[in-house]
Amino acid sequence: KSKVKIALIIESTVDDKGWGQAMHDAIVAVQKKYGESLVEYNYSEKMKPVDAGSAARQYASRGFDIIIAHGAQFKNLILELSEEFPKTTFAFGTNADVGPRNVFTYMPMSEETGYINGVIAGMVTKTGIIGVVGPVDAGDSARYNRGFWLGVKSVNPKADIKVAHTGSFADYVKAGELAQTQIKAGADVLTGAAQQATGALRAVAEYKDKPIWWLGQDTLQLSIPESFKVIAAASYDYAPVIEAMIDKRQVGTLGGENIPMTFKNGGFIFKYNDKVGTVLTAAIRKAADKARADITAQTLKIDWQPVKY
Amino acid sequence: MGHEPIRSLELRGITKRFPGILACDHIDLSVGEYSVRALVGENGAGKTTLMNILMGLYQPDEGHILINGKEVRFRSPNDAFDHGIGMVHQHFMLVQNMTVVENVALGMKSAHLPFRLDLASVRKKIVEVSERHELPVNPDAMVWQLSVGEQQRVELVKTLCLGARFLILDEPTSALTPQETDELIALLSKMSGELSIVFISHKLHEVKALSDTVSILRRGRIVFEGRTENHSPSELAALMTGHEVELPRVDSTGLDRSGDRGLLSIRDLRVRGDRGNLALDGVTLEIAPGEIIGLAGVSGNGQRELAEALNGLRRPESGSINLDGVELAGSSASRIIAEGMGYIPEDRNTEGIVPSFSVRENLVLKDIGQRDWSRGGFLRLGAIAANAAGLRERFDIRCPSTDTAAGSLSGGNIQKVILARELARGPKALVAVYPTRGLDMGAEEFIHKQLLARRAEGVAILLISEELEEIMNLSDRVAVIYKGKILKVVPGRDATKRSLGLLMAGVSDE
Amino acid sequence: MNKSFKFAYNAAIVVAAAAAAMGIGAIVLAAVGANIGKAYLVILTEPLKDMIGITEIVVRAIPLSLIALGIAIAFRSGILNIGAEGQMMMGILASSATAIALPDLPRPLLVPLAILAGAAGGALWGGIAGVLKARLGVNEILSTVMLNYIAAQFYTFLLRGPMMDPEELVMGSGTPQTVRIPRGAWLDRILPGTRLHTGAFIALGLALVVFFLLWRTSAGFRMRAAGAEAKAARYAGVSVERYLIIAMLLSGALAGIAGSVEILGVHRRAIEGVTGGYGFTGIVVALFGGLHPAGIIPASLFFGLLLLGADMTQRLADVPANMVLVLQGAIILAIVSARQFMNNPYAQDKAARLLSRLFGKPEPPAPPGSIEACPDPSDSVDPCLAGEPQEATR
Amino acid sequence: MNGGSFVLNILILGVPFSVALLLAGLGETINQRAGVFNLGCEGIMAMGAFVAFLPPYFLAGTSLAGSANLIGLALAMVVGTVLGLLFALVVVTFRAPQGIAGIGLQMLGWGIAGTLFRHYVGGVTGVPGIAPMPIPVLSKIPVLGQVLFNHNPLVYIAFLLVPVFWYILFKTPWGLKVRAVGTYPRAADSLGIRVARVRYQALALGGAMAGLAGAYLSLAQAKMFADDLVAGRGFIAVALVYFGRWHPVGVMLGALLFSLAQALQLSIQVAGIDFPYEFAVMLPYVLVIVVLALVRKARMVGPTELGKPFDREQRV
Ligand SMILES: Nc1ncnc2c1ncn2[C@@H]1O[C@H](COP(=O)(O)OP(=O)(O)OP(=O)(O)O)[C@@H](O)[C@H]1O
Ligand SMILES: Nc1ncnc2c1ncn2[C@@H]1O[C@H](COP(=O)(O)OP(=O)(O)OP(=O)(O)O)[C@@H](O)[C@H]1O
Ligand SMILES: [Mg+2]
Ligand SMILES: [Mg+2]
Repeated sequence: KSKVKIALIIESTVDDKGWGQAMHDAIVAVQKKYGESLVEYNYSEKMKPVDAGSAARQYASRGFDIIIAHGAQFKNLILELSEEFPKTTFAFGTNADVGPRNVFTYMPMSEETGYINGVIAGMVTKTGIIGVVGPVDAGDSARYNRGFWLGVKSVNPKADIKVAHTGSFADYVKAGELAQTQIKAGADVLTGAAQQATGALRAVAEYKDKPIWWLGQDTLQLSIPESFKVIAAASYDYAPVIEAMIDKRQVGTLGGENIPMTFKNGGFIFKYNDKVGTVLTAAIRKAADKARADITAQTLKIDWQPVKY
Repeated sequence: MGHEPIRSLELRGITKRFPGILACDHIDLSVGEYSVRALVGENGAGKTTLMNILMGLYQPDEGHILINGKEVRFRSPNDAFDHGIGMVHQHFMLVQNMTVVENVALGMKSAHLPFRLDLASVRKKIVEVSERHELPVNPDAMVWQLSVGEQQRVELVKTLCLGARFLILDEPTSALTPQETDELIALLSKMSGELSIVFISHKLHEVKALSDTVSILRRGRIVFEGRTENHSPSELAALMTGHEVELPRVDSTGLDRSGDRGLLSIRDLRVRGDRGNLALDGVTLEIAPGEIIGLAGVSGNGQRELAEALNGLRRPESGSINLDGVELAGSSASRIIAEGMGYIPEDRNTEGIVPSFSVRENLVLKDIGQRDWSRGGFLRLGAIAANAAGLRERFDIRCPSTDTAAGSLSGGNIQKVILARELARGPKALVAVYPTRGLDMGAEEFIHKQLLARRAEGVAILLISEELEEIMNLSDRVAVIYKGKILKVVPGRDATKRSLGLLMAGVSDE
Repeated sequence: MNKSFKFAYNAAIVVAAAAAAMGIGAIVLAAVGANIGKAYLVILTEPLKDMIGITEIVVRAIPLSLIALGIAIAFRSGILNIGAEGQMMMGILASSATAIALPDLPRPLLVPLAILAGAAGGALWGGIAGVLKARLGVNEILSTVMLNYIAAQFYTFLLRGPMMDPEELVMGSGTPQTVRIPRGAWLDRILPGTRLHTGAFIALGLALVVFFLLWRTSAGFRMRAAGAEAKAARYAGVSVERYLIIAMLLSGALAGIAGSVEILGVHRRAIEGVTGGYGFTGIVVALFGGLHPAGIIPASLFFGLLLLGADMTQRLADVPANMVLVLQGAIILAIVSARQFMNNPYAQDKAARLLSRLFGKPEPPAPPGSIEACPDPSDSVDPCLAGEPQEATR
Repeated sequence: MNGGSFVLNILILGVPFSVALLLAGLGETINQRAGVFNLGCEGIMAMGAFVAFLPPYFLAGTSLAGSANLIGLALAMVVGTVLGLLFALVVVTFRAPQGIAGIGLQMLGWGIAGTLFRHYVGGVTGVPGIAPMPIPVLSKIPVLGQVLFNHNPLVYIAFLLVPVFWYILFKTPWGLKVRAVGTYPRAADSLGIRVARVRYQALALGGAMAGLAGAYLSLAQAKMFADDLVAGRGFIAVALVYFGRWHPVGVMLGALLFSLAQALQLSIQVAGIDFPYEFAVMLPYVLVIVVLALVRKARMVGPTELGKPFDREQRV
């Protein structure tokens, strides 16, 4: 095997406990697995669209093999560069298209994780009110939220799901304000996507002794002090995507494929948090496990697009 | 205060440079106890600068100050206050949106308690000082509500409240009415028995009336020192400017305008002031071509509102303004300008010019849209520059170049810029408000000559002024305004200081 | 004061300012254990090493200069416009909507039309602040800050709603972005292999236009007068309110064009994050450039270099991305401080005098009582002194 | 949920949301009253939020953990003061244009906070933060008790600071000096008031308040720190000073209006009314503009020399 140089470009940061960090951690994990001698890795964070263009060009002209622009906003940029640097492998997501011959696209089907979390939420809630702290109603968080909605409704059709948005991916304070508003309105289970979700979880953690719970869209949330509120968490695992790209490149496939991320192909991980105690009943585990099994087996299709909340 | 009273004060070899300017050039000056020293000189001679050095506001580049023979160093006005020196500045040093008490309290360190401002003690002090010196002020009025004269009184009271025993007055009368001026001069001569005073003025009759000794400053140097009583005003004027100054007089003998129609006619004009009051209450005036009407009155009786209404800056409630047959009441400023109205506004620095604009730009400020200065929306820079060069020559505007920012010129030169612009436009009528306020005699002479020349060309001129001398010298007829009404119109040659003064106080002799 | 002194003085100030800025940066770099020397070397030289770097500087300078030109118009007219960010977004929306709606229009029509639409979008947003100030006295700092947030929400609303690429819905990726702008509306790339686009000419052209507008037309004259001293302008018959609104319309239009050009030349579809701080850096560029097009163009290039170079440090010198902000902030603070000294005759005088005191050189006497350039002819002999008996009063 | 509790919730939430804006706004009021316009407020808040977060983060589990919040607050105010003084150096002593310098300070503060956070902390992290402290008796009053007396101590302090700042501005010698140097520095100077010194003091106080406002965000409201935690709130605080016409009470009303509107829009969204949420998010910003456009302008308020440097000898 020859050495591969991977570059990552993200708009947020590699420690955002969300979108950026998930990809970064995966690359680092793959690097560890393959060995640093085989995988070289460099990243650029806080990349505005125009900066991403400069960085990607710089990486390409410096001989990086795989350049991942982690965000759908980088689509045009990658399509353009892929023509100029035909020998370089580019990747971006979320995107469900099949790209040009040296472009991989990846698409987390995050409604799957949302659905399982929804099943749990629907069964946990006592008040029948569930809060969703959305960032912006777009992209993978829109899918997650709708999958979550379907999951709740599948076990608790009468539940009142309060979906609201902060209008920003990274306004932690506002996410906290929104979570508080939902709790005041009676919500006892909350969830939320994007890095701002940590702000909402932090607000939930304020209700230490109250039965108010959180479902995470990032397993990193299971390892922070606030985790005592997190019943379960799902997250993206980009490691298979990275490995697939490296492996395919080694055999001469530079791109031209879409890599969906599903439970089936190992694109997601899902973990219960045993530390939350009795709230996580056997019945809940059973229902969630069944949902996961059905989704993995693809016997359960999640038709998220028509969902209106 | 801790310092012994000043028996003698001496400035020795004071030199102060500003970039490109030697404002004070080795000045020696001394003032004794209980005496009044007048300091006169042209605009820009260095009077204010010298006094600012004495107050510790400016640091001299060379020279030193001696009090009772001992050298002192003033690093800030506080040091000067400690020695009992106080100054009433040329421009008001009053914070407009604070009350009188607050303004005084600002400087009264004894009222600055650790966690509280002791306004009561300040108020008491103000009342005490104002009663002692017969300077009535209302301690709780906001400064912006006060007339110019009242503000000048507040300045004086403030300085006295701060314990001044040595008083510097920098052109204290330039904005006062004749009555107020007389009162102030009387007051000061009374006070000179217990204080020492340095008195700066451009009005030589005041200098004569008040001072014991006089120093004349020219271009940063003392060029003359002497006892006031030994020299006549015209002698002093000549010493100041370097030539004989003779203020021109209008000659309206034999003119009878009773048959003329007014070129500028104002009928029954009603205008509201800033506070919603009726500032002009039915003013009617007819100004014939080639006539100067002097509008005398204590400021605040509607002069500002009249000038602004005439120039489209204030909308009249009712009445008519007719210029050469065109009705202008309620028209926009630009239309009125286009119809041939000229205006020399009261505040030359913010109303008359755009300070950061060059002299040449200011000279075309009103007419930039005219074909002469722009074509198809594009400026004709050549024409604008040529215009400025010509006017600079004609009006003797002293500036390094016509590209210099107008705001950096002296007051007199700024006034010349405004005058040049307004007169060169060839106006049909001209409203001139306090056109010589704060200017030296040379500049005053020049401006008066210009106004008379325009009169000779048939311009109708409304001259608003508080200087009775000026009004009587220049006016064909004098109108007196009081509380928004014209009390009386008298022929200029019949007007006397006394009769006008009475009218201005609202005493109608009918 | 002679020329060489002035030069040495200014040079000393520049050196001191640069040292101060780099010093602040160095402290922070040291605190995070980064290689200080390397970081600075990267910032200042790396972007200039190859064509890509150089063109990328220009790519950033294009929107920066356009925004700064607009801000200069507003400033000169007496308004601090900190709403360029929002105006740029509105320009992007209008411009891309136009281009997408009329894909079949011939290129020579479509490009100008799309840019004009961008100008209109920005002008609308700027005009709101202008009208609010002129008619209702709402402070422009308040209104433009608020309008930025409103524009940002409106922007995502359109991009994820009515203007979203239908494919994003079909594919389910749901990214808030429009379809690709039709080719006929693209601004050409000038150099192959780089992103340098013809927007550069537009920026240069508009710099000329702004210069002519402000300093060569009667409308610009009135705008500047209104900005410099509103009262005097009003007294001179200028309708200050009207010119204030016009200035904000133009200022917004330029920011809108910046957005439009950025989309048509670089991104080629409206996406999120395009404006990313340009609005604020644009203010800095405008003031750096002395609110004059001739200064704004070089200032925008300098900031293009700074943004790009600082950005490269995270890749080449292992410096956290936020270091960009630190360096930018420190440089701004240092240079604005220094500028006040450089153009200040008072400070220059003081320095000269201090030097001559220290080194004992006699200073040249200033001409008495008059401006250097304007000596009075009557100065030489003093006629009043002749024959007048001098009395000394004691 | 009935209408009564809907409104009550908005009030209960809106009051604590307003505190960061209020604290920063009070400080900025002093700055602007003294004639200096500090757009760098945002950057100082970022630094305040960051340094306040450090003690609780690093002292967790040590014997000092109990007073970590207090140390954090003090640290934030000290750092805020230092940055305020740095700003004073640039705009008062060096007479730099204030708008541009403010933007520089904003970048510097945000940048330093983000850089050091990355290096010394590494990722978004929560802290225990400041706990609510219901006021005995008062908090039991129906409705009012919950709205006003059931918050963390900083909320009470912030609102108590409104009359304190009013007193400082209008009843103390220093306040008088501040107002004078912001309106007519030359007059203050002629009376021996050291204009530069007063402006330095005002900026130091304003900086301390902005630092405290940042600390409120990280310790009391979000109870965490992350890059760009402040997210524009500093700019809003500056804007609200214009809204409040440089009066502490006006600034308080502005901060409350904004935050109640924020709570209202979140509540509307949560109530599930069906319209694009973006328009809800816009609501507070729109409301502030509309309210300001509707109230009539008062004469002669505020610092007329705002933004202009002062030097005794220099003209123009
Ligand atoms: N701060 C300053 N900066 C630059 N030049 C100054 C400054 N203050 C005064 N000057 C200049 O110094 C000279 C003396 O000015 P000063 O104000 O003392 O004149 P003045 O005698 O008081 O005039 P006036 O009678 O008009 O009041 C003038 O040339 C003036 O322009
Ligand atoms: N900032 C400046 N720099 C250089 N020269 C100046 C400056 N300001 C004024 N001058 C020059 O100084 C002289 C007098 O200025 P000064 O402002 O003292 O006049 P003034 O009559 O006292 O004005 P005012 O009536 O406003 O007091 C003029 O020749 C003017 O050109
Ligand atoms: Mg003067
Ligand atoms: Mg003077």
